[in-house]
Amino acid sequence: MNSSLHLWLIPLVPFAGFVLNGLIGRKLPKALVTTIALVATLIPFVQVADIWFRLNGISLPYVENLGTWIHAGTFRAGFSLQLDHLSMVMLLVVTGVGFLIHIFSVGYMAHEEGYWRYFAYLNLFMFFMLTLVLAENFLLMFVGWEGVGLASYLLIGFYFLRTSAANAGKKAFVVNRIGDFGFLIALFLLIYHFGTLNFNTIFTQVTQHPEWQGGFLTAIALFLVLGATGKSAQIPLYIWLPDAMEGPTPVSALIHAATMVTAGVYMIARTHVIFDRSPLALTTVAIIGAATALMAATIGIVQTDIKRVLAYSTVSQLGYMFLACGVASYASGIFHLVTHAFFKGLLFLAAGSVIHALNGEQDMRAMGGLWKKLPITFWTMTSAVFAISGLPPFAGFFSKDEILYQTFLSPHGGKLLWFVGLVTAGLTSFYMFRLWYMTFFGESRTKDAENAEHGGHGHGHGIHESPWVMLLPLVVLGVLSLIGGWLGIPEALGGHNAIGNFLDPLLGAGREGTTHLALTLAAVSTLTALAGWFAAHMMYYAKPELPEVLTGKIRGVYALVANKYWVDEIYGALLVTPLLIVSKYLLQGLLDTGVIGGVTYGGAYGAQGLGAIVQRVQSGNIRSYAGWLALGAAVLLIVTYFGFTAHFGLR
Amino acid sequence: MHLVLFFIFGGLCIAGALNLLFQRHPINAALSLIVVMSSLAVLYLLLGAEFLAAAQVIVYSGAIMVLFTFVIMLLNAGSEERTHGSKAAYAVGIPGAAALFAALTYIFLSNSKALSATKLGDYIVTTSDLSKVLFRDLLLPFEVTSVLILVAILGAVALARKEH
Amino acid sequence: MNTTPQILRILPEVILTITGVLIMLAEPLIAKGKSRRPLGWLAVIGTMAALAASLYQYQLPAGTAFFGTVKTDAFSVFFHVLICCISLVCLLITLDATTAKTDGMGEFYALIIFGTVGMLFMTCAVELLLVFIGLEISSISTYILAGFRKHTAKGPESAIKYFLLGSFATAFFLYGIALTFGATGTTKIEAIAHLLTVSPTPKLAIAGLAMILIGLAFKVSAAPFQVWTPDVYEGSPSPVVALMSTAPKAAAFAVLLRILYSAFPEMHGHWVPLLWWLAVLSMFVGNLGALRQKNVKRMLAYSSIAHAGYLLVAFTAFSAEGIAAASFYAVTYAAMNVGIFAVISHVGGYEDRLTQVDDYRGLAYRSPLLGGAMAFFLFSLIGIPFTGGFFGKFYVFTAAIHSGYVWLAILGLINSGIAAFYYLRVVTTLYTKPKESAPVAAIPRVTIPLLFALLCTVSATLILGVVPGRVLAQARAAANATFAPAAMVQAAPATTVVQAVAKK
Amino acid sequence: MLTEHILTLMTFWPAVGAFVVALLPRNGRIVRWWALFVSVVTFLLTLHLPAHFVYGQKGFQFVENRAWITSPAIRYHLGVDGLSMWLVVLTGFLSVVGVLVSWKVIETRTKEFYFFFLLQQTAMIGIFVSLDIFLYYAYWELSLIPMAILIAMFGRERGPRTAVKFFLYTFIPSALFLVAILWLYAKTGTFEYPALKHILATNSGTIAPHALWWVALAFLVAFAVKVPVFPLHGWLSDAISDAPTAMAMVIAGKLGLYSIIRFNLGLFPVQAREFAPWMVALAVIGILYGASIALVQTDMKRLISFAMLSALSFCILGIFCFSLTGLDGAVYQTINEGVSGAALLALAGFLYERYGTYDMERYGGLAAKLPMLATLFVITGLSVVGLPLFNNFVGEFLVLSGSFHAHPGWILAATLGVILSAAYMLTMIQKVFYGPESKMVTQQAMGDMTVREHVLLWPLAVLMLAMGVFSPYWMRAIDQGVANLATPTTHTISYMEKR
Amino acid sequence: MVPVYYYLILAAILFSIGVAAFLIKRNIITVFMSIELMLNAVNLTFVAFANQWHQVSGQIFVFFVMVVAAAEAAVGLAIIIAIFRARNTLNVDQVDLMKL
Repeated sequence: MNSSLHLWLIPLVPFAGFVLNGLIGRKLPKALVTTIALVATLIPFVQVADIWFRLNGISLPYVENLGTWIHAGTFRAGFSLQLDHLSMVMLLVVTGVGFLIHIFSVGYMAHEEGYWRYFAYLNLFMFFMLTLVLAENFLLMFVGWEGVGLASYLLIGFYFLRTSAANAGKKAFVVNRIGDFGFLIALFLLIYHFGTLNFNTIFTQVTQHPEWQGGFLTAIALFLVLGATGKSAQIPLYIWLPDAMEGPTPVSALIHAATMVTAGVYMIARTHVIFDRSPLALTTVAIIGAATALMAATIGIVQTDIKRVLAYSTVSQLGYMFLACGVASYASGIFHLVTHAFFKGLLFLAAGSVIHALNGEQDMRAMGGLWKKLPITFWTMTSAVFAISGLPPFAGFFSKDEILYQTFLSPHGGKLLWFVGLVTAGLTSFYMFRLWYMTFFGESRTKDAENAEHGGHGHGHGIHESPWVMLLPLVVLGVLSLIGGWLGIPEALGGHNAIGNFLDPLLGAGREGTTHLALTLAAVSTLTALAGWFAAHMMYYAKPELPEVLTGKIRGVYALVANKYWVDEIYGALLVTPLLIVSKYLLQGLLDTGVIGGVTYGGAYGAQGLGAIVQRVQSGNIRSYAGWLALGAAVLLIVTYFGFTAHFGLR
Repeated sequence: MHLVLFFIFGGLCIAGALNLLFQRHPINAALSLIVVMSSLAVLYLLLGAEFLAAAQVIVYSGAIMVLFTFVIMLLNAGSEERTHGSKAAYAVGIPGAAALFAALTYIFLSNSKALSATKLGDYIVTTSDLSKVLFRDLLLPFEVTSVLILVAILGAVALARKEH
Repeated sequence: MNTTPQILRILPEVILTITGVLIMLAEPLIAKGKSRRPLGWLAVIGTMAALAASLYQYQLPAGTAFFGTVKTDAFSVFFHVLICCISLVCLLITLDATTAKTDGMGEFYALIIFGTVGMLFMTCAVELLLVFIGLEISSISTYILAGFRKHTAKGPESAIKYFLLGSFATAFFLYGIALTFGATGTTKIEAIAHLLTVSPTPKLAIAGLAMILIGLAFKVSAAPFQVWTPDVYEGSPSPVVALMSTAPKAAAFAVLLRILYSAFPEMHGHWVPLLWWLAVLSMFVGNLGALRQKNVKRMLAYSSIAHAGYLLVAFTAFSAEGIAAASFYAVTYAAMNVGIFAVISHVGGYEDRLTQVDDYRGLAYRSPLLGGAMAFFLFSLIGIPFTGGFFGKFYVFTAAIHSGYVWLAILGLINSGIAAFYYLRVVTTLYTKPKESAPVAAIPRVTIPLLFALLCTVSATLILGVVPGRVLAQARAAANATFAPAAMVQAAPATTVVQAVAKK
Repeated sequence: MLTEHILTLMTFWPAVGAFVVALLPRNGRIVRWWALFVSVVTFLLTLHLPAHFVYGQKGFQFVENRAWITSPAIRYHLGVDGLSMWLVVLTGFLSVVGVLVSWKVIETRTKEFYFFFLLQQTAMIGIFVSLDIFLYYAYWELSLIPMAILIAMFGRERGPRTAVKFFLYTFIPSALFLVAILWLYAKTGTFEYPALKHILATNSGTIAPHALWWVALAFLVAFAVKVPVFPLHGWLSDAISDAPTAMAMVIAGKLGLYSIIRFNLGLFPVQAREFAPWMVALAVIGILYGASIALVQTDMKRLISFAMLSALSFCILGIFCFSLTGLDGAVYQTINEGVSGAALLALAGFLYERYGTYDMERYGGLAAKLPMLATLFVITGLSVVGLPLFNNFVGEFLVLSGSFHAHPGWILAATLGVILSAAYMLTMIQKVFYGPESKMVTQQAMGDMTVREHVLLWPLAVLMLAMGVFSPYWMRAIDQGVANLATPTTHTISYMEKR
Repeated sequence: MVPVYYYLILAAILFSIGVAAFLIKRNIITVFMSIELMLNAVNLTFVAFANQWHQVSGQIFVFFVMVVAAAEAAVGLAIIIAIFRARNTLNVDQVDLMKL
């Protein structure tokens, strides 16, 4: 029995930060706002680190129950937090990267309107993300799940006076909602079958009943996948992520690269017990992952906006993680999640630094030759690029290689998926180096420093390296993206897959192939990466005219890719527009106004019509009146005398 | 003899009534009404109601009808023009009246067995028997009638008086 | 044998007659062109005395007088009190509405008084002859009052319509009496019931009953004999409408109750279904006709037709409960209707300046008292809880349902829904912003008599709506006084069920 | 002492206040302050209930039962249980909110307004506390009057017309409802809820089932109109958009829903279960229908009205699945709707006070000008959308999860509502607060929230959050109140046994 | 020997003619006369029944009806005069100002 770890502090401290900054931040001086925000993220980080070092003394999973949240009838859900290996890893990533990005933001956002608002939201995000990670039951997880969505909505729409930003925020939230719909249904199914939402009870239930295969578990799993695709921007719901780049760059780094978008992966890993019982669900995940990875990569090739390139690469990398989960090698998925957090976070921050330096310029065609001007940014960026391209010994290499390896080993369709992954790897390194070259090499295409005086970054004497608060995180992450992979070097490569073993008790070990195979695959993927680099080198450094020539040759394909396969347009035409038209004309116009309103007024006018008939009798002429009286009298006399009415059943 | 008288004066009644119906000048209508009333007086006699017969002639044919003719003269009402203000009167009213008549006739015929026959003079109500009942059993109504007449006078005055 | 002096049995009538005569005598003493208000106050005092006398009659043991022509029992006294109250309030309204007018006001008050006498006789008479006389007195005086604004175009017209059609109906009524007399050989109401059992020609009595029904249906303006109502109401002075829409109707209903329940109880097989149809017809004709009305008085005329229908619903129940409900309803209807006409006659004045619904726009702002009162009465007419109208309907339909007439209740309440439409339209008009230069701008300030009248009617409506217990008890007593036949409908399976449960 | 008569006290205190209002001079300020005082006291009185409520005690509490009319046997019988208690408190709370909302808007005719407003409070509290159906019906009808008149008086466009429409929509069905009541009385000889419940439960043999079916239907229709349930909502959007904000807050929802649970489930459980499939279908249709129409509204109030339709349909759904969880959720959702709806309407009202229009097209970019208002609007919006840790989430989640076992298909469809709700809510927020400033906004300089608005909105906001986080506090009573109305859900039980 | 129902039927005939006259006549005075006719028919019925039952009260009823008729005549004619003054016509068809 170990002493209380006070897990509740981890999410609540950032929340406190949010409340403070949110309510009174407007009035506070910048410095104070900054301290509040940083402290609010530092404390959890420190606490997590502390826990990490005391980990051997703690029996996992460690559960902390903070009281009942909902108790109605037989259903009960509590505020209960849980620490186990998986959440440990996630905690480290979230708090660590999160803290770094906070620091970076201090510099990046220094001159922005609503500085306080920004940090309040950021802390809010930390709160929800940590809740998501620490939750011990699905419902609490859903809190974090929706909450991070909210935070991202607020941060994407940070520049809310820009219509594009507001729209992007809305889009992100609504699309996420579609995913959440799936998640909710999954929850209902879980309640229906297990009567509870606690992870442990459910998972023990499942493990106790090996006879449960597929069936309702598949249903649950598939709905969970829908949820995951929403949050982690996978096909078919990835469309929101690129637009999300409307938000400030650090936000993209934190939320849309390092942490939130990986929630889907985390969730699948968390619920792998269910997935393991449903090959169908797993295959689905794998296919989704592979497809997304490839598709996003292809789109990434032709993007010219630096942030969008990164966005699509993020989607693509998430595809890898899904692939990993899909082949039931969750550990490698998580591993890639971690490394990805490092290098993709770094990429965004570096990109941010570049944009910052160029006073908000995001188009790569207006960059170039910056490596002299921004040395530190350049070097850190480089380490990230190498990492993501999967060049040894950088972080990305090991995690990605592990995934491909596991995929290759997986029984059904493994080879094919592996090949897709491989191609993607090649493409990845190609567009990353493309970015690298276009940004830092070649002659400078930047606009002159006259128009420096614009936007929030009001200090425009030419291009300059960012302040140290921004560079520090870059450096740290740079180092991490270099060495981060080493904690997962597989035995095959003489390492001792530390993270894999760490997660073993929870997620189970990956498949084991022969060392020989491992080495060959590693070599292959490395070569692919190099090939990609070489291509990029040729096209964007050696002969810059080449791209035009090529695109000219394959115009059709190029258009297709350049327009992102028209996915947004298709969705618009197939879903959004019809919904609006139906609501406006069919439902509101025809049904509500027409039928229901019609019936209402029809009734009223009908009654009045009868009234008109009555009034016709009231002609005002005495003789007519007498006529009616006479008739009435006659009828009444006859009816009474012969007792006609007596026969009607009036009772 | 009794039957003959009945038919004669009954016929007169109907004739007078019809005449009232078809005459277009109010005066003629009034006169034909007087005919009806007078012959009714005879029928009352046949039914042995001496006093009523007298009263009928005096009150009705005398007072009331005189009042009518007086008003007709006063307003020198000409013969009425056949305006067509009311369709309902013909469309609904006349059938109603007919139905009424038919119904009543049917009722009386169907009950005719139970109803007795009148023989001339076997039941004669003298004024004294009448007054016995009138001033004893029906004293209160008799007294209340005075209120009625008072109201009538009041009304006549109130309505007929010229405003200034 | 009863030892009470006979005169006590007709004390209210006597008092009123004397008052009327006094007014007539005093009239010439007031110089031409001088206000006739003193006579009005005299009439008020007389009516109050009569009211007191009627209340006193509760002390008397039930019994007949004058050779069984009048009968004072809980029933007749109940209606005595009611009618006296109505006349009293109407006199107050008249006082308020006709301050300016001097000409013929003496007659006006006297006619109201005499008319009341007639109605009182109607309610307490057990001899058809006296009923007839009373009916004629009340009718003739109302004919005259209806045409009292004889210089206007509409006044005499309403009088002539009322008069001709009224006499027309009277003839039927009379014919009915004749036929009844033919069937039984008597015109004493109580006697009829058992003489019918021995009569050789009972079927004549059915015809007689039908004819009597026609006459009375006309008086209570039940469809299809309602035709005269809207025109007459429109043409008559508002205070008169207040009177004639309530008091003679109450009296006529009383007579109808007496005749149906005391003279023809054994024939309910014939008249109950008939009244069922009359009730439904009246409700629908009244409410539908009112829907399109723009003229307030005509609208209320139609509504009075509808209310006659509601009242007839109670008749169909054919149970003591039904009579009680009917009597109670008569009271509530009188309270609210007199009340609303009090407002109308004050706002519109003797000359009816405001006729259309739109003229009342914004009354509630110009004069919150009048507007509020009018809205209150309208809600009572709709039948909103905590007003007399609601309890009235409630008892009526409870009685109907107890006797098993569920459909009648459903139709009736649907009708109250329809009715809500036009009443509410008036209410909303009262509470919408008045146009500038709206006619409501020039309302005379509320006078003491009117204030008193409103006080009476509002409080009555409210009391009947919140604590109807007392009045209902009296109505029950009245019912039991009238309704004694063996063929009484037993409408209380309820109690048995409760006991059954209690046992468990 | 207080505990015996608390219900009477809290019922009639507003009425008393109303009549005092009638006597006050025509001076806006005095009347306002008095009304505020009255409503605050009312609220405090209602707070007496949760303070002294005995948990775990069966049946009704704070009962007051004395004869009113001997025959027909009508009694003055009051009492609350877990079902009605919080609704009473909510009514008290909203009465305060109502006064504060009307503070500025009602400049003219204040006397009339507050008179009827307070009368309305009496009627509504009366509905919740009366246990004699007759008494209940009396209050039920009474509650229409102030509403109708106020709509007529302060209607935005076609006031009188809307008033009549609203009145008839509710009045005609309740006429049939009255027939049903009388019929029941004729059969059972009592108007008292407990007695009726007992009779109908024990010897329903004496009453023909088909007749009872019609009676139940009459009850249901009358209530369904007031909720309103899908095809019967014709009056809603007009009424909401024409009624003064304070009235719009209470015009829909809780009265009808409470009545359905109390009477249809309480008195006619069997018939209710016969109706259930239809009601569930209507509810789900209502959810999607309302949400998708709200999606294309340009008028804030109309949008809100259809949003309400959608939200209230959730309650219906929960009610007619008869699972305890679902019922809890339904009742909880009823309260939520009261709170969130009030907040939303209040916010819209405040915008109207500033810019004089509800047309969203004319707004834009307000967030920069009125950050506080925007913040609260967003918070409220999130509550309506059903974000976790907000009140509506608890309600909707319980409803849906509790009903899932009964009608998976329908629930699947209903859950789509959460997507649509997000869509229309965010659209509204975006149109009004985000994007570039509209012409109107730039032209008219307006201040951010005033003290009154803060005082009004923050409690609501906090309440939304509190009800989202500490739901058991409210749920205890509710759970106890509806426990005996639900059919125990089998699967969870079996699961429990499995363990 | 005349059966009573002869008289009754005669009365019925007169009554119906009265009704018909009321419907057909245009001159208010004559319309009023037709009412008198109806009353007379009723009177005949009364007298006939009085004979049938040998009951005096029937005849007394007739007596009262006469009184009432007289009273009505007074009032009615006064009203007719009033309307003639107000509208200057005696045609019923033209006395239809108030309608619907």
